[in-house]
Amino acid sequence: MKYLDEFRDGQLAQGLAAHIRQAVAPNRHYALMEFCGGHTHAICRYGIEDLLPDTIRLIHGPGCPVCVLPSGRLQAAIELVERERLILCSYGDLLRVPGAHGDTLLKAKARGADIRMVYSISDALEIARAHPERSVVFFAIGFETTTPPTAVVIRQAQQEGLRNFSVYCNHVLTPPALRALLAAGGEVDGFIGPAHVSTIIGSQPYEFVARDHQRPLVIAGFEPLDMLRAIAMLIRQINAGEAIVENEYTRAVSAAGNRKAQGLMEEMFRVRPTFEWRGLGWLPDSALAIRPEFAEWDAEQRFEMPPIQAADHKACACGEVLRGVKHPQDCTVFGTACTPEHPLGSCMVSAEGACAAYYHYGRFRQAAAS
Amino acid sequence: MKYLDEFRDGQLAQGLAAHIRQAVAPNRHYALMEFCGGHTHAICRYGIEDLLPDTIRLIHGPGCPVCVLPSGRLQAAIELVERERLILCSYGDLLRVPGAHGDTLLKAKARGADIRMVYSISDALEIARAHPERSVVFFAIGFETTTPPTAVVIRQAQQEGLRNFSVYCNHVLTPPALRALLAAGGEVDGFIGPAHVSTIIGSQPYEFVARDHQRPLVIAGFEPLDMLRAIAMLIRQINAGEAIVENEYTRAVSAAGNRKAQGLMEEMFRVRPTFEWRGLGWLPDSALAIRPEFAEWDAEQRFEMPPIQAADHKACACGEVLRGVKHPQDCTVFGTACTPEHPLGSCMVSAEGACAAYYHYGRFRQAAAS
Amino acid sequence: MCLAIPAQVIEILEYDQAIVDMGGVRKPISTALLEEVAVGDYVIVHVGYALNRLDPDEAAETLRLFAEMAEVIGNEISR
Amino acid sequence: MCLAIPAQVIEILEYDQAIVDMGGVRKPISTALLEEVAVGDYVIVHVGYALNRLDPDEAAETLRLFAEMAEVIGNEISR
Amino acid sequence: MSRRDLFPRRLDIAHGCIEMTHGGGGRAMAQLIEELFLTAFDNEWLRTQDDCAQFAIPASRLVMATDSHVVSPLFFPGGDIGCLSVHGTINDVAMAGARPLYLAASFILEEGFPLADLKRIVESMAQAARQAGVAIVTGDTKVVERGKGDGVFITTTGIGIVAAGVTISASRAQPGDAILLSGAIGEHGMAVLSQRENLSFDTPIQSDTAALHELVAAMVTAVPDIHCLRDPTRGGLATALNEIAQQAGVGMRLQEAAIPLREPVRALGEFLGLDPLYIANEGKLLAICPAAAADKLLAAMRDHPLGQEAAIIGQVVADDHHFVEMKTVFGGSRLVDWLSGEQLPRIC
Amino acid sequence: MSRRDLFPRRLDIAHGCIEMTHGGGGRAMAQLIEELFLTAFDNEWLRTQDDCAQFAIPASRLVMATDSHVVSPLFFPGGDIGCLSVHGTINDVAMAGARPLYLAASFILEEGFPLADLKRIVESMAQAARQAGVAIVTGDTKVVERGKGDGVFITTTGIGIVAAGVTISASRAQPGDAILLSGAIGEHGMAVLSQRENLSFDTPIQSDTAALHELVAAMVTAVPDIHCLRDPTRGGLATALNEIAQQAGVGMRLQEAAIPLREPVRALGEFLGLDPLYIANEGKLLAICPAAAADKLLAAMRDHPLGQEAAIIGQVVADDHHFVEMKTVFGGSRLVDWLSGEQLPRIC
Ligand code: SF4
Ligand code: SF4
Ligand SMILES: [Mg+2]
Ligand SMILES: [Mg+2]
Ligand SMILES: [Mg+2]
Ligand SMILES: [Mg+2]
Ligand SMILES: [Mg+2]
Ligand SMILES: [Mg+2]
Ligand SMILES: [Mg+2]
Ligand SMILES: [Mg+2]
Ligand SMILES: [Mg+2]
Ligand SMILES: [Mg+2]
Repeated sequence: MKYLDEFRDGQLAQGLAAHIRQAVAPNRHYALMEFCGGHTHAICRYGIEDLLPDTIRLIHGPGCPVCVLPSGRLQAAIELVERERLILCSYGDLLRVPGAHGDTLLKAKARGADIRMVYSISDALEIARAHPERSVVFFAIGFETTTPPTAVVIRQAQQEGLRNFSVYCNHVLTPPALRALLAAGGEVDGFIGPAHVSTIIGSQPYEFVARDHQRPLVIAGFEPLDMLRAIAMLIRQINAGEAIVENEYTRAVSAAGNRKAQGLMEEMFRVRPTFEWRGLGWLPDSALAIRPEFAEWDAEQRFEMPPIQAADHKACACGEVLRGVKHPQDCTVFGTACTPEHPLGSCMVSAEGACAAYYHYGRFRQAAAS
Repeated sequence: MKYLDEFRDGQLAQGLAAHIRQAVAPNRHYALMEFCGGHTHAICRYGIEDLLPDTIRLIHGPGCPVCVLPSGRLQAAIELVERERLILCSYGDLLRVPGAHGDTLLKAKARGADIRMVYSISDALEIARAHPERSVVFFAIGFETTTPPTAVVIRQAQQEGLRNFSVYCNHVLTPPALRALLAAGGEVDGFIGPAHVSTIIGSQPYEFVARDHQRPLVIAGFEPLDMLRAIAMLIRQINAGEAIVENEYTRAVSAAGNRKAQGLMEEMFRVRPTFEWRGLGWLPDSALAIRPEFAEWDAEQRFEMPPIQAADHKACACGEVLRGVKHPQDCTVFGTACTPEHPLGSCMVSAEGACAAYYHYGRFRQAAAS
Repeated sequence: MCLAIPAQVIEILEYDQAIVDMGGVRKPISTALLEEVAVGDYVIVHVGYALNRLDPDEAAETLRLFAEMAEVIGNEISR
Repeated sequence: MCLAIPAQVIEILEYDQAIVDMGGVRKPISTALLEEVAVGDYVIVHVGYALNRLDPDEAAETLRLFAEMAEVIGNEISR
Repeated sequence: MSRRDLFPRRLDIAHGCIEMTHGGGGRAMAQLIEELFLTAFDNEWLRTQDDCAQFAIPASRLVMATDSHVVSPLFFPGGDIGCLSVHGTINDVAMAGARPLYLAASFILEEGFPLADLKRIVESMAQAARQAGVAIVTGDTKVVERGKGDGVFITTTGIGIVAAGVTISASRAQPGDAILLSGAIGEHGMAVLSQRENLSFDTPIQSDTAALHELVAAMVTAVPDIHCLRDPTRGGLATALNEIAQQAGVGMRLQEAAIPLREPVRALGEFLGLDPLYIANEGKLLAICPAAAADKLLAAMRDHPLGQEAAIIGQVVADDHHFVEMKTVFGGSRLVDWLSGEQLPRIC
Repeated sequence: MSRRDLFPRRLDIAHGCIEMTHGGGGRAMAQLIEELFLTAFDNEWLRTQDDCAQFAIPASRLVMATDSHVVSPLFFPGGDIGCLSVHGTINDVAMAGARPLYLAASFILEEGFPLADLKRIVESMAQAARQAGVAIVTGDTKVVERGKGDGVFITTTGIGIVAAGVTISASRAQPGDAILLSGAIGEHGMAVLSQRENLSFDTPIQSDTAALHELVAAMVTAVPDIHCLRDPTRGGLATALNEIAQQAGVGMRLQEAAIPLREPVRALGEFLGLDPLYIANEGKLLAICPAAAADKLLAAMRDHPLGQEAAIIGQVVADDHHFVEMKTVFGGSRLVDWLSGEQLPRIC
């Protein structure tokens, strides 16, 4: 697979790992946070930690839109589909995420709700076209990567006059989350910046990390060699006392990003004054809502979707895990009361959740250590 | 089973049969028509012919509401349920009756139409209550026996203001059919009159048979001893040259019938100027329609149900069979191209159809004869 | 036509309903077509509706007539 | 987040659609987010949408940089 | 790793229901199998958790039979789909005169089906199998999306061994043979029908579902030369007799008065316009044997609890048309035809 | 009575579809069985038309396995539910090292299912069984109402005989054993997935569905002491290995680089976010044998058309946690866990 296999080469990995081992300063520890769940997943799946010296500690960030969706907003979708008997379309990722009292879309589906998994929001539009007598709601989540397709489809629905289609918008923004993490302090020496988010927004929006917080940030692809190189680039900056934004993922990311996609987002969405993130709480200017001009395609404006307060499980440390304060295996219920089959928190569900990644790929390390 | 078993007693049957054998005049043939399919069914199921002398010939009449339903009206129901995607409720009897080109409700159901078999029209009303978002149509058929329950339920729907319920009315009347048979001539010496129809309309409406056509008629229950006695009563009249209406079924039938039920029918229905009967053609004043005051519950007034001309199968002799002109086994396709699994005509479908009765219960006689 | 059977009323319910029994099988039916109905009555049941009451005296008389016709001739036969 | 993969455009369709290929797997996707796209281009595909074009020169340069970093050290190691 | 590590939380049988994951092949399925199926059926073969069962068999004539069970409602007076699925296949094996030994059971579960109901069904199967002395040695579980199943479908397959000298097959029925029936007909089908929604009947009818292999063993001991055995299930007595007549190329003559039939079954048949001859049985058998052995066979049947009401109901005759004819109680004759279509309640 | 009299008109397979009557137990069902199933599967056992099959078996260790098949879509590149249902059960029997002999097949048909599709499926089963030298000797047909099934479900049950001296069971895997895989993974699951509605992928991927008993026979001949065989179906290679590890109480260590995997399967996995290790196979097997015999076994596998790409992919180790770990192509280590839930396409 061109542009994938070359970036997973084991020989080169050994070389890059040796480079990193050489580059690290003796007696110095490096705490590096990868913002994205995609990076977390790659770390665990490829066993990247095996290639790094012990002095480099990888901290997992909140960059998984499934993990940060608050349970109240998920529960609102469950109540909507069950009350209105409509068709709710969702990406597969959301089906097992716990809402209130451990309820999930999958359980609602088993109870009889018409919940359909789609690969693309375009498929949801197609379902709406095929069922003019039914109301179809698409459960939109995702960062700036997933937002532009949502914008395209809403515009399409408007152009077609498709009035049985609407979108439950849960799109969130990356920079405000990074800003909140930095504001909370913590001991991160440098950041591995988002890969595919950056294809849309470019590298420029991260400048504040270096400028205002004096932390280096290197945008990296999700392939393991990209990550090794980004780590090497961060080590170099840290050793040199630098703090700039660098771009390792130049084959797909430019400084300005995809202006057409940005224009579409701008046309369709407004920034919400504040929005709740699981684990991070209410963050200002951190999410998008559909503009009033497109109210007809906004499920929150079309249907009554009262805010639901769903307390997360008492034992769940997802908040700390998402803020990088705790490692998944520091959670007292990791692998016991909380497993992928019976998740207590969202981080155990999403393929990119840190707890799930460690559970599926890394549990043997914990066992070996104990 | 009280009031059933006593009327099926084999000992008494032998005695009654001997009585009949004694009663018949030598060298005389008796052609008796039982109007009702219920009687036809009993004849075949109990093997009544085995007990009768050869000089008595039983001719089967048109008294099966399923058999006489013209295929066009059945096809109209199939098109209605498929076009409007509503729920069509039907008695089980109708499911296999051929419409146009051999189509049936059962096949439409297999194609995906929401067709539900009910035991009572009350169950159809219940389905309408349970599915307020769906339109529910009840496919009403039957003679005066089945009509009063339809009247009760329409009035109930009106009282409840149940607007998603309506009735496709195919109720037909017994006396006009009898009148048509008599008008057509034929060599029937006497009639076994309807059992349960008469519980509602009484014996009075048959007086014209004796008065205008000089034929004896004996109302008889559907149990085999009732039939033997009625046959004996007919033989007596014929031998005596009498032609009166007698009532063998006095335990359930009076001269006046059930006046409350008659009142309900009168309130709810008007007589159609003419109506098509399979086999008998268009007969004046022979069927009921829902009165305009109840138009909201009349499927024919609520939905477009254009008349459908569906030609019956070329080879099918149902018309002659229903008029008593042909015996089922005289039909060239009986038991070959036409079987209960692949019926060409309605008489092979309904349990009370003459062809079905002979096929299921009497085929061995044909085989023995050949 | 018109499958209908005799069943005994064993309980009167509200709203023109009653429970009938035949051979140990019980079913709620409608009595909306009858002027009045009492426990113990036999009725003719069709599609869940009582069409009419069954007259036990007439039934007995019919059975007597069967026996009479049969016996007269039966005697002749066995003669 | 955001599963996305590089795939090559092999056919341009009407209405901002194109067919892409990766490893012998073909799929129609939307190119509505791109200004223009040509057969032969590599694009980054996410939920059925091309997010951006992939720059082959930059990819080659990145691979060259990997090799450079690896080899320098690799030599050091094997020294 | 202990079971505790593999499945840290037990299935919530009281409140849970089947989800797609229970059929996915992963850990959730393994847990369902272990905590529900293995617990109920527990035996050495299942415990291996291989995808098959292995056991030693002596040289013999082996019998194999399979049936899928799709009954609705799942629970009915006198039984449920669980015991029915065990009895049904045991009976098909027994109808060869065989001793049933092992069963395989395969489940198709509908998403959303309550685990509590599944447990009840599985325990009913386990009890039926235990009582019959037959082990459920291997199985399978699939889950289909809601709306693509009907709660649960169970397919069972059984194997058994026929004793030497016993050769039982429909094709052996021959003119002159006696036809015996083990008891009253129509009870299973009527018990199920009476529970269907829209048919609110209150009846004392119980399904006759039962395993007949011990009755068969007693019969074969008494009359090793039984020609034919069949359990008249779907299509009822009438259809089973027609099948045999067709397979053996013979006719049959029945006496209606001899056919055991209980009052409530007859009564429900009158209500619905259904003939009990066509109604399913799940604990009755038809036997055909040389006329000379009929009384001995009848006695053996009546000695067994499941054959107390056994009767000789007719005889096999030569008939090129393969007709089953019946002398009615009333005194006439009728054909007893194959079932046509389904048995639908009717009004006329 | 001739067949002509019994069924005067042939089934209209071109235009007809399944109706409730086809499962009613009556004449319509008899005709469906005769004109469709008997015609396709024709053999002496089915021809008896008893509700079971009888055959002689020598004294032996018998193997019995069952699986229900519920695949959607019913037809997919490289196969259909028909051949799949034959291969699947043959393979479960073969995984005991047995020679499969007889199959039972039970159908649950949805009202409205086209007879033409059913015929295609039944003929595919017949062909698969013929090619495998296995007879479908008994069966059953049920029909469920539209909306209570999904076209057709097929449950097959197979029996076979194990040669003396062969003892194959998951529990025999032991530390030091080699783990072999017969070919490239993920092809069946990906072929099916690529055809699902809403996933409009155009791929060259064909299901690998195949009967593996002849490959197994060659393997058992070469190395009678094979400890364990398993076909990694639902849950894929990963889950099959975890099951074995759990049953045998061992761990496993794999080499990712050694696992055969074709480009389009990898690519579709990348598109959908699915790991081929968890994707179903229907024509592959895992073998575990003493390390000393591994090369011999590998050679025997590669000599067979269905094992040409066979590889040694890892070894069994002692591990109280029963972990399956893998050295990645990239050079790191990862756990290869049981499948959790289902494999759902994902966006992140
Ligand atoms: S292990 Fe479970 S409960 Fe603990 S932080 Fe992770 S998701 Fe939350
Ligand atoms: S046998 Fe068939 S075609 Fe002939 S009259 Fe009867 S129903 Fe009509
Ligand atoms: Mg069977
Ligand atoms: Mg059976
Ligand atoms: Mg049977
Ligand atoms: Mg299985
Ligand atoms: Mg259902
Ligand atoms: Mg199996
Ligand atoms: Mg299998
Ligand atoms: Mg297997
Ligand atoms: Mg069967
Ligand atoms: Mg379906």
